Amino acid sequence: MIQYFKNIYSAIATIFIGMKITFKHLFVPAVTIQYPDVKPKLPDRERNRLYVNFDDCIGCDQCARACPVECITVDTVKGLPTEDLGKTSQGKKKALWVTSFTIDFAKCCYCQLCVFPCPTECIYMTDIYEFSEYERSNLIYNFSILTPKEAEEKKANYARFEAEKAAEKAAKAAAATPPANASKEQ
Amino acid sequence: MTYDFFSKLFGSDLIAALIQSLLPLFIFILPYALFAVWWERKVSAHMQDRLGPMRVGWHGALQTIADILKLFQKEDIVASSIDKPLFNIAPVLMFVGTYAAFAAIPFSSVFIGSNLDLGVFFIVAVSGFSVAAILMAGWASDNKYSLIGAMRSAAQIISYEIPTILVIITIVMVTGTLNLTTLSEMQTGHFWNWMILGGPGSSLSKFLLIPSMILGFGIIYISTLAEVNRTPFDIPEAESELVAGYHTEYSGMKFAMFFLAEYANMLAVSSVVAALFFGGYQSPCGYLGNLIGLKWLIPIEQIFWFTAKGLFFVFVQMWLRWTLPRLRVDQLMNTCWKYLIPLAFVNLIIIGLITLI
Amino acid sequence: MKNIQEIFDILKEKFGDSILELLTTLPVESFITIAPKKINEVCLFMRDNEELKFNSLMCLSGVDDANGKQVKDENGAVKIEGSTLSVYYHLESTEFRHKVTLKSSAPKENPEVESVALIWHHADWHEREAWDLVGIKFLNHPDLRRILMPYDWEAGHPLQKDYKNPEFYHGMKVPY
Amino acid sequence: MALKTEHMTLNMGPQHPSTHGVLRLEVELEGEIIKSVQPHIGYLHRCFEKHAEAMTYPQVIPYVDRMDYLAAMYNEFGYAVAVEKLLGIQVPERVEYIRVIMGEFQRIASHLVAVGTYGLDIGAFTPFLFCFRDRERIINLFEMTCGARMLYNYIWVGGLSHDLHPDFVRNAKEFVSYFKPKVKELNDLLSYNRIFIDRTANVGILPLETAINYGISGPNLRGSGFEWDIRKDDTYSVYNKFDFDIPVGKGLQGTVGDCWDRYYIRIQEMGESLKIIEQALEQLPEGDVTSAIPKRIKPPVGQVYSRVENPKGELGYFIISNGSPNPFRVKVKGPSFVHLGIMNELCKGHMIADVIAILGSIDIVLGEVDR
Repeated sequence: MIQYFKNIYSAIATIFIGMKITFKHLFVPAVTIQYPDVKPKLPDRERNRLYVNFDDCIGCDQCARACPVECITVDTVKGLPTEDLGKTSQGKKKALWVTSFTIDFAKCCYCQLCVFPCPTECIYMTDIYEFSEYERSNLIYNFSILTPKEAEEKKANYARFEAEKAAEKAAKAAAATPPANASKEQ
Repeated sequence: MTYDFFSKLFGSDLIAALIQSLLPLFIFILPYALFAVWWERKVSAHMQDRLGPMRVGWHGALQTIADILKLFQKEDIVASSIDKPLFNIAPVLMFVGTYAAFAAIPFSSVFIGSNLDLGVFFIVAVSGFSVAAILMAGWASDNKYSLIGAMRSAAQIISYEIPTILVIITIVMVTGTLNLTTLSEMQTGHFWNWMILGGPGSSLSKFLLIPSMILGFGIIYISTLAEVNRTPFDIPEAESELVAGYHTEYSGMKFAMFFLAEYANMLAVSSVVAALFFGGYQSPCGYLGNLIGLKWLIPIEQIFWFTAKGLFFVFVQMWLRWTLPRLRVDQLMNTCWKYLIPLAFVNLIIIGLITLI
Repeated sequence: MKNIQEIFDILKEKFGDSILELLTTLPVESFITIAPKKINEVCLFMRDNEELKFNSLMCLSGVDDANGKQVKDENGAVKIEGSTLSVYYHLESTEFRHKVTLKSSAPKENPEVESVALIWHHADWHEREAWDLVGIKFLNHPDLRRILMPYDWEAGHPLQKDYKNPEFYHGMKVPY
Repeated sequence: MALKTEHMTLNMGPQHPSTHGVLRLEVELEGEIIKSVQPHIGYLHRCFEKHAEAMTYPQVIPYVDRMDYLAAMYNEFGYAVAVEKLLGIQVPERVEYIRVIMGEFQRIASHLVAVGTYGLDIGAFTPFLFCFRDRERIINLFEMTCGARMLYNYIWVGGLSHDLHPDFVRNAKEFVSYFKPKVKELNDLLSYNRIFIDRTANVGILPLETAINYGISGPNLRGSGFEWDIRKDDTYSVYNKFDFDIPVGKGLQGTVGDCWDRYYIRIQEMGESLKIIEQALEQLPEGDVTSAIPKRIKPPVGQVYSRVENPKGELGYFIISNGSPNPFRVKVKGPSFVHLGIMNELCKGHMIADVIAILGSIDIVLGEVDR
């Protein structure tokens, strides 16, 4: 019987304690913000959309190899010795044409593993987080500044150069060695 | 009174009756429901350190209207295996039960849908419609969650009607009337004439009644809370267990009907509690209209006080909802049969003895 | 507290030939190899023995050892033949605080290992997982079904090293 | 005449508000009483173990994050500890301290979600949002440190990706002093609420013998009254340098090992974690956090089973190396996976509403169950 009234008492008492707490919170200022109107201040290490400073990219493919989800694809073609490919901001000489450098943000897991191996620190994460798209294909970003046509041209150039070099080598080899051996080399 | 006015205006009893019956819906229940939904969201938000709706109108005041518009546009999804007629009737019946209860609620001394001598009894009776509606909805949905919700709900509402009625009986014993207008009129003057403080007069029995009345108020408030399926007694629609209980399968306007009925129900029971224990439409501290001699101001003031009291109890319901967890179905029955009903009986006997003095 | 050598000695004395060997040459972790058809008896003994009391199974893992030789079939797909599938049992005694690793290998063609699910209920789901992903059949398991993959997955057991993804599953393309 | 009755089968999930993810519980009911519960899992299976075999050791870490996504920091911690054991390397003291601080913050964050969603399961909405409000502050600390809010990739094999932010220590101390009164408020609002106690006490009682046999660990095992914590009993990192207690279930409101005990252990553990954080912040040594990161991670042939005390229980990594830069086999013993296996045992004879209460009290994350 005592337990009976104790139950009633404890129920009522704890309900009132709870109600007191919630009532107090009616007058506590809200912790939420009005998102699109007010934006949160992001810390300086924020890890959101990747950005590639393409001027500095030397096409070393380290980021693509570090990526656990294979969202980065880098295609390169060697530059001709006669061409000037420019320098990175740190003064490194480039040797490769980066014909395409795409990041598929639909796959990207924002793990930052690609950022650390980069020798020229040209790939880094920015604090832009609003980049949703209606089409999945729009999430594939191409950072290369070469147009497809230019890229084709570079590829063709290098292929031609290779071919010429091979031909030259073959010719040299043919000139230096007896014909019997030359045919074997081919 | 308004009925007479309209019947004179149109010269037809039928039109007058129609207008009379539609008036509370359009001038009171719909605006109230719109307000209450917004208010609940605001109350819950601020209790949880949030802001709640902020975009539509001032502090999101028009949010509910936007929601209603959205619900109007929604596709009415009807599963293939449901029992169509019952499925369609249920939300309507649910609303009818709630709406009919408003007929006997006195908003002020001049504005009451129907001044029934059996007012309280009528309200208790018609609110029983909702049980049928919930059972229909649960059964017709052909969904196990709905069915379980409906069974729980039927058991719950029927059980909790007993303590409600027992408490109403105590009031009837003291006042000798079931007419809510008469009840309200008895509690006129100042707040010490309210039933919660023993009713009018200053005899010894008034003071003896006070503890019993407070107990009675507690019991009726808890059990009406259970009757309208609010937390901590919202197990018929317990969203973490039964998804949405009996209205799982409803969408669009039919869902809105249930929703509207829930909020209207909250006000209905709050109003009944206010009318029984807190003087109904009576002001706690005299009328401004009396003071400055404008008699026509009094009914308006009365409506104000009535609404204020009703909304206060609705607020308490919301407050409880955002504070408490939910009971389990057997505990719910325990609360009713082991605690509320015995206490209500004891209360009934004590009040009976006091009234004999 | 007993070290793995002492535990091995106790087991060897009791079960003799069923306890195959103790491998301590690997860094970090040593293990005792046990015949697959006797593992349940050994485990029951280890749980109930007063000196050992391995009342807790920490982990049970199925592994495709891929130690056979690679064979190309007529379609050019690589198959590994003659290898074994192993189950590793990591046991612990919460009373004596000692731990031990057991290993039990079965040939891949007929990977049958006795179940320990009735000794430690913990093993129930882990064995189902080992069956699902690695394809080890646990004899006398109360309910050996797939657990992580769909119940009607027909393309084999994904954690086998020569597993090939099917093209379609119920008309849906599998590789995205 | 005997009445013929039929059991009703109720499918809870895969889409259900309180299955904490995509879990299907096949519940067999007699009225409201449960006859059996059969969990069906795998809806979130992402082939973690298969993926891991195709990746180098550092590349596995982002995948590890995604198992128990509410305690990602601790998953990395466990993985790093395991691979370091396999490699046999020592990490600098500062790294260990920072790992412990992060791990304990993560424990608080994970327990806040557990406690909050438990309240939500029982029907109390407000404590849920209070918990998320506080968790937000912890997440802000993590965001400040490594830039991500949920899936950190912060703890690496041999070190950390970044050193602490210069403001971190100050903010962390601020959080500790902010959070202490909040625990009390949460207790008043939820833990000691009579309705909450009625719903959880004497429900889903897990006896100790059963718990050990089922491999239960972490707060659930301690809730059954067994003082067992891998941080103390099989210590790793620098946990032996801190002074903290292991709360155990005492059956304060009902029987030892009921839902309320399991719930309350989590509340108490948050306090213990705060203690550890305070001590670690005091003792935090100086040093370089990236110095011990190996250039190429290529462990010797061998295997290791290493376990840590994840917020949810014993998180074990079984890694076999065949000497290549990719792990030969990574098997994860996730506490959630193990704990879910006991549902049937706990639920029998209870009511539908109790399934939710029990499921919430064992605190599972489906990302880890299905991996």
